[in-house]
Amino acid sequence: MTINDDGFIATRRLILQGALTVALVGLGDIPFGLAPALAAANDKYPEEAFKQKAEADAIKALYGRTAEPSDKVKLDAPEIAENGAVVPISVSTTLADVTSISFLVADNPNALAASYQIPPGTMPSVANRLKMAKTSNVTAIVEAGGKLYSATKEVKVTVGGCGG
Amino acid sequence: MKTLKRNPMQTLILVLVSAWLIGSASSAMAAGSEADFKTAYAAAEAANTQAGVLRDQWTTTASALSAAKKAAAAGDFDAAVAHAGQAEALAKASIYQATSEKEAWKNLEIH
Amino acid sequence: MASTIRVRATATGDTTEVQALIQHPMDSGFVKDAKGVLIPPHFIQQVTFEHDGKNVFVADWGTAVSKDPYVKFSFKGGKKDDELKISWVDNKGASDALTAKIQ
Amino acid sequence: MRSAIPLASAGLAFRSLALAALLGALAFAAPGPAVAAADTPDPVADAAAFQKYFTDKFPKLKLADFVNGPYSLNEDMHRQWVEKEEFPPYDFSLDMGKEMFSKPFKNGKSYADCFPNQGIGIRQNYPYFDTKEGKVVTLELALNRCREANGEAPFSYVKDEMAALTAYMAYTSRGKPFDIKIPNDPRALEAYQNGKRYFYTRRGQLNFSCASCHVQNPGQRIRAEILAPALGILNAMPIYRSEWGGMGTISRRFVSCNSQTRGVPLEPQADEYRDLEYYLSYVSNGLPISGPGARP
Repeated sequence: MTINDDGFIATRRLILQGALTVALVGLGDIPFGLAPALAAANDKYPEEAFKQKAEADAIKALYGRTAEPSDKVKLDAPEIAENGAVVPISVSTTLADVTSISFLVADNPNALAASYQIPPGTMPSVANRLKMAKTSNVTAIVEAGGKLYSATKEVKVTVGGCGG
Repeated sequence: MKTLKRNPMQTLILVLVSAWLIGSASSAMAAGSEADFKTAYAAAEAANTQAGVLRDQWTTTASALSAAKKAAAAGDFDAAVAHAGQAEALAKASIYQATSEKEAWKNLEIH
Repeated sequence: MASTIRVRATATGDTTEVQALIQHPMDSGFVKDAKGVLIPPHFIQQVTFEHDGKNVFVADWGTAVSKDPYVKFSFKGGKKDDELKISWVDNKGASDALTAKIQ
Repeated sequence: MRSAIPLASAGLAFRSLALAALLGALAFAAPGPAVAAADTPDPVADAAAFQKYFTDKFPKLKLADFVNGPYSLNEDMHRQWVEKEEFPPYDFSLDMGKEMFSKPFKNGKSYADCFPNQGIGIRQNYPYFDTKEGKVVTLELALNRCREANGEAPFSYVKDEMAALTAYMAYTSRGKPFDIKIPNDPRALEAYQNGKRYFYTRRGQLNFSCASCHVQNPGQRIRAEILAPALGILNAMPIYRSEWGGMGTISRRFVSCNSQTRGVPLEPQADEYRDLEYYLSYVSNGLPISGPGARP
């Protein structure tokens, strides 16, 4: 997987941001439980990650590392989407210290669909409605304790009706 | 429950009739000229209007008519005449459908 | 003009479940209109949920979130009649905010 | 030598016509219901037979389940529907409708003055046969007539304003059973019969009738969509369709169904559509109103 130009710059900027946040936290008086993970804790909109086409690049741009599948991440998505425009997808997990949850649709024009920041005290489960261009794998990523866990499910999508 | 023998038979007739119509419409094609286009288009439009009276026009007839008009406007009368012939055939098939359904609809009725 | 944000926040015990539905076209920029012209991207990028002065949930959205977007989550520490402040901003800089009471 | 003009387009039309007709014959040659054309229509017997056909076809379903269309026939779809209904996308249209319904016209009157019981909880009685006019009057038509009678411009039958008004009026009738009456007037019986004939008549190049899909194949898939049963098919109207990303009135649904079978749609609220709505509502008498609804 070649890291294209903007992918490389994105990661470098990511690390800078991460360093900045860590530094700030040290100064700030808000007692953060643990040093915030690279990108997730800061409030800035992860512009780069949403621009990536491929799923792996998006995950890299967002978290700076790869995820390992885990049965502790429970992804709930339909087998056949009633309509690609409104696909109800939700995820919940029993993992502890969850700081971020993201949804990726591999075959969408841009893989990253949504990413949620989960501050301490918020339950690690999210439900939302996503758009899917066509049949594709849907992946939920959970960032817990600074590591990434994932679950993937295929959702079939086709056009409805008997055609024009 | 009576099996629906009539329905596929009736659809088969629909296919044969429209095949015959398209065949006759296309074989009458000589090298297309504006006059030929005008007559072919007029015939197609008349048939489609008749289908309108029977409240059963097809969207594909309308698109064939507009394709004919566009081709004629571009001066390509061969294609224009061909499209007009196609539109006439589709319009006639829709007329056949409307008239045959006057009674055939009862086949599906729930009793 | 009525707010574009509909929210239901119900506290049971010390857990508050929050559901939000926001009125927004969420145009991805990949769809063509009736005349075949691409509709430019116009979608909510970030939604912030604030309780007691701190963020309890932040949603970062891309172009694959459905029209009139919906999200559900829950958090600990909220109780009846607390205030929950919701605000969103989209890629054109438009925004809206609403302060709701936890039921 | 046959004329050399390559009639690809004519050939294409012929092939697609034949293919479509064949498709029509094969896919929908499932055994239809019994045939016995009664001379004078008997709506009461029709409605009983209509409801029996569907309860026999889906023995597990209660009568009221049919108002949820495809969601009562497929478990995966049902789950997606339940999740959507938690906070349904038609919520905005419902609020807009409620607001519009109470806002007086320029002349100070409002919709409440045009309808019995101020327009609240009456949707289940529409459409009704107007003996003065000798025609069927649908809720959408009555709303526009109310606007025109009060000097306001009528709304489009297929756009959001009409959907919002009918969504609110349907909401105020939720749970009330359809109660469509056919007065003792030969014109009413004829309107009912016209609606029935339209429902069963094949149209469009794909040669389907409403019955081909909603009587012969409910619960089957047509590409991604599960076909709804005809029984109770209007109970959830108006509907927010994910397909449209917006609200749709009964008029919009009839128009889009016609064009899907490559038939040219009639103008909204044409007599045939009003009679069709009359027939479809009558045979669903007794089933609860569940509008506004969400659909694929």
